[in-house]
Amino acid sequence: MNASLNAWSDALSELHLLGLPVGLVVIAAVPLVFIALYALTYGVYGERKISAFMQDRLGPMEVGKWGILQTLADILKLLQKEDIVNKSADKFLFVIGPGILFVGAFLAFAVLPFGPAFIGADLNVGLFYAIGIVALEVVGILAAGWGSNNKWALYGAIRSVAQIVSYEIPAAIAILCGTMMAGTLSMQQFNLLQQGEYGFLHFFLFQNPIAWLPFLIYFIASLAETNRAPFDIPEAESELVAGYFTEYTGMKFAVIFLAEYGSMFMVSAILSIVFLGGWNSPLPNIGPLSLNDWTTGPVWGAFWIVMKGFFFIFVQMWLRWTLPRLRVDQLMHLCWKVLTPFAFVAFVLIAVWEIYVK
Amino acid sequence: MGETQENTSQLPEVIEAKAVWAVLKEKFGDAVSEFDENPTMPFFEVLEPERWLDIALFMRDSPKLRFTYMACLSGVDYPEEKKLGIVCNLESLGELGHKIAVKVRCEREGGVISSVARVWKTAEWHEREAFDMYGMTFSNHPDLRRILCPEDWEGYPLRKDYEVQETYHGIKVPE
Amino acid sequence: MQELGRAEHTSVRVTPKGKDQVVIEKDLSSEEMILNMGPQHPSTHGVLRLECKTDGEVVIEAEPYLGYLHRCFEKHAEMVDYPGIVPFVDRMDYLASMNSDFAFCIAVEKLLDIEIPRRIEFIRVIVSEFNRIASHLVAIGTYAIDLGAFTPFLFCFRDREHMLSLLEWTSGARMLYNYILIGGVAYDFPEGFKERALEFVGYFRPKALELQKLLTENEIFVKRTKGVGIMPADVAVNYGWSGPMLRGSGVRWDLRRMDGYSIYPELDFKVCVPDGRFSDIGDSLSRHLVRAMEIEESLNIIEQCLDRMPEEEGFDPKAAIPKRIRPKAGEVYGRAENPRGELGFYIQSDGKSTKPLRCKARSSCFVNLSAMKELSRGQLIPDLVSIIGSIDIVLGEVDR
Amino acid sequence: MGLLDAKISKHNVLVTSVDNVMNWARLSSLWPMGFGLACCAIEMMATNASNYDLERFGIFPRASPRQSDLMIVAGTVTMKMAERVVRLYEQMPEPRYVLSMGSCSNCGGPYWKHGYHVLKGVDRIIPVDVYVPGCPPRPESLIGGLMKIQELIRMEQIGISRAEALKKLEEKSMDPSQLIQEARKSAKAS
Repeated sequence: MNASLNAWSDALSELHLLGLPVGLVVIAAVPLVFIALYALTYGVYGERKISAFMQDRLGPMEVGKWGILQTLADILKLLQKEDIVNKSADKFLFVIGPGILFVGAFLAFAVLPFGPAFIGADLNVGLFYAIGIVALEVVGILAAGWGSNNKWALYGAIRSVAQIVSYEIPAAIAILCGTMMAGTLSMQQFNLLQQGEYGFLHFFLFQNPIAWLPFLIYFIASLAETNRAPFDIPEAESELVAGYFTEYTGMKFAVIFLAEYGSMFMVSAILSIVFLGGWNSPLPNIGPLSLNDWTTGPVWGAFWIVMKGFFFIFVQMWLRWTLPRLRVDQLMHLCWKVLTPFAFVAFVLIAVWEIYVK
Repeated sequence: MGETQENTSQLPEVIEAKAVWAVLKEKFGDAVSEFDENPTMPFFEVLEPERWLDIALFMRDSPKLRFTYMACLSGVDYPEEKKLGIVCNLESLGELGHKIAVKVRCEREGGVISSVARVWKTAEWHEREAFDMYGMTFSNHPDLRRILCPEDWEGYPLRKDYEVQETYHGIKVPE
Repeated sequence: MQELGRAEHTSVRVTPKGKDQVVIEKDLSSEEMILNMGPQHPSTHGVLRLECKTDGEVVIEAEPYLGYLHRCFEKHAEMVDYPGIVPFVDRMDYLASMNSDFAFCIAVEKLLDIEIPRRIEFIRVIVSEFNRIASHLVAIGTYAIDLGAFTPFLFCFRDREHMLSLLEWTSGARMLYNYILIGGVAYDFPEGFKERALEFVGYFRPKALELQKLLTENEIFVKRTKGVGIMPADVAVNYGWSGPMLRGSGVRWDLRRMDGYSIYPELDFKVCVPDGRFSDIGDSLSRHLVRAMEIEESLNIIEQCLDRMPEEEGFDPKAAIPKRIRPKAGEVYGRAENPRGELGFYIQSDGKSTKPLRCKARSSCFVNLSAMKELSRGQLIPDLVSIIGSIDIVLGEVDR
Repeated sequence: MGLLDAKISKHNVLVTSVDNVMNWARLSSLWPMGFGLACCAIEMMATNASNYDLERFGIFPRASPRQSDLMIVAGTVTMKMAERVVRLYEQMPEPRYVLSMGSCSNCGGPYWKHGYHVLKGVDRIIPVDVYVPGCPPRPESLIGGLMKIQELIRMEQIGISRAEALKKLEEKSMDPSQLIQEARKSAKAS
């Protein structure tokens, strides 16, 4: 089965037109085009529309049909804005900060499998790499906050670093639980292991009676890692004006903004790959209705992973527009005294299950 | 007390206030003026502004009076008499329920009234406001600065003879 | 006090549960930082400025600076005649103009000693209770924003809009009405007002419940507000707190009941105080709860008033307005219950002119805010925001 | 006039179509600074809220002046606040616009005569592009003012100054009395 799937991508990658490796370019480019499309328009636009829906509003309506060009207009406008660098700012850090953020958020997409055929680099330590590179954001945030030479930005940066570094721990342990179930760190292998004719029953979330615990822990921790509500204290608008990007104008601000949405999709994708089968179809084969077979394939694969990612992004937005924000100490309390112990418990239980029961 | 027949027409608030005044008159003697049976706001005046703090403390702590709540403290200008003053509306909130107003006056230039910010915390900001608007000083006030106008504002706006300054930090002030 | 040595730094922080937590940081010199909050800051509700001395996230002391919206109300009151003051009163507490006008008119009417027709009293109570709900909704909504919840704010504004349109229908203005005049009101209720008002009450009851479910019963909201900024009752009285703030500290004191002005003595309503089951008495949550409960009570009052209001054919709402408002010489302190507490007016008249000699507004927010310095001591920055929000200041009234 | 300026000011096809796209982007995403001063701020909030929903036009308040394009001076500017308003204006990146909302910031409003502490018009300290009258203006009129700002942006081009754009806008705008008369005529006809 694997062979047949890979054959498809192999065939594509060997496609040469006029001596150019068009197929390879397509394989690498499709995810990137998706990222650009997603991050530039649908992430921000979706957020605005979803929040509007929850708040009895319409959201963007006038810019393009139903406002679909809103984000494009925003980006174009931000491009034209004056780029202010404070006189007293640390110029190097101030400029490099958004760069690190953006690169960190989007580098992780390299190992993200968008289907049986589409993957940038199938590293054998893909998951490890993804988590590591997403955590690189901390450096960017700290550089941005410190370089701004603004008290609010400094507060935002320090809060953010404390938060992201702390939440790495439960997140990483929760991911380790998934890794134990799979026995690999390769993203593509994760997907292949969760393949099967019964659809969602093969997903790790349903393969193990305790798997929901690391799943939940990772979801909560990922909210904190991407600075989403209720953990959005680094950019808490009512407290810190705009957090670590208070001083940023124009395109630098746009870059920070887009990086946030990029990492939002990244954590959602990791979650769906580790626990929910990534690009595998959740539909089972029921007797003559072989739904699973019908909805499996390269295009379907991309469809499923994007849908799963969008679903989690939707949940993130839903939470954001419903919940108030936690306080700094409550946030840390939740991390160190609730999530981390439970993550350890889940870790031990899953290990026991994997070794003795399964 | 030859006005017993008049008392029947008086409002209960005024009668209560008069009883309060009687207690204070007995205790402080000449420092407290005659009682003014103003039907809308019965009041008396403190004739010796330096004893105002003692009177205030007594009014708050005496079990017969228990004025726990200061509703309002307003600065007043009396240009004809060349005086400034304050009017305090006091009430015994939740305990005895009676109300009275107290007036204290001081000289227009360099007048000093003792501060009651330690007695009622409400007075702290109200006294700052009175200082800001009229320019009388409150002795022993914890933090007597201008509160509404900027620190470097000229003059005391609510005095009757106030003239608006022409410019403030280079911005034209009057119309 | 024991000498601690140069490099050792001790800071004591009172945790929300009341236990003292002593943190000794060795070999770390921690400096205090001055953090300037406002006048343009999302959570200072206008143009308040707080100068916070902070040690990390802990606020050692926050000193409020006012006057960024000082619009010289008292000067204007001395310069224009009595009916002309009413629009300025409107602009003082712009979230509750009706209530402010009501308080001012009570003060002047007390000085004039005139009788108000009964229907006028009902109209006044109905419109000011509507405005009280609108004002509380803004308070609750902005408080939600302060704590990071955006949606309740929009829900509050959505429902407030219905009340504004009712009041606009009656008075002709959306926010600053100039409707309650000395001795009367500007217009009688329009035809069909009662039906529409009742319809609104029917619509709003479930919405208020929804809001409560979304915000007040949210665990994070409770965590952020419970035990934060506790004000004991006696200190609150000493600070001169009034209104929902004082009731949040557990003092059952409402001017509508205590002074019994207008037709309030005839009406059946509760003075809301927190019962201590859900919140700690005197904390931010209690103050929020009092506001939420008062919305309910105001709806009850409106229903009762609409029910009992005398109908009169060809009623002239301006009949009782004196031709020339020139009170006899005297002084008055008149007050009424504003959504933020006691709004009082001290008016001095010389008996000769149609302008008051002195008109001082005792603003409730001004007094409530004066406790900020004490409340903020030793709090975290997010708690500071939570406390400012629970005080519910309107800078127009603070600075006048 | 330099050669380049002369080229640009001729409004050739290339420049104008770039202009159009750029202007479209700017006018479709006007981010005002969430900057409330007084009563008008409440109306501004109401305009942002569900019933009037400024986000339909891509108008979306930002807390930091660095990320905003438009300053809505909503309310009375006092002497104490004046310098802060100037500083906030200076913190905003170009191109920036100022909308003066309400009588108080237009000219001092009711505080014109005796308001010793009130700045009689925010245009004494910062340049104002659009004035919205009212005390406070209704949300509809605020939206109208924002539309005017959008029109102003539409008039701008590479190589012409803001003042010229304003003049062009003035030429384009119609006499309101004429509009009213036209409306009356059509009403009569129907």
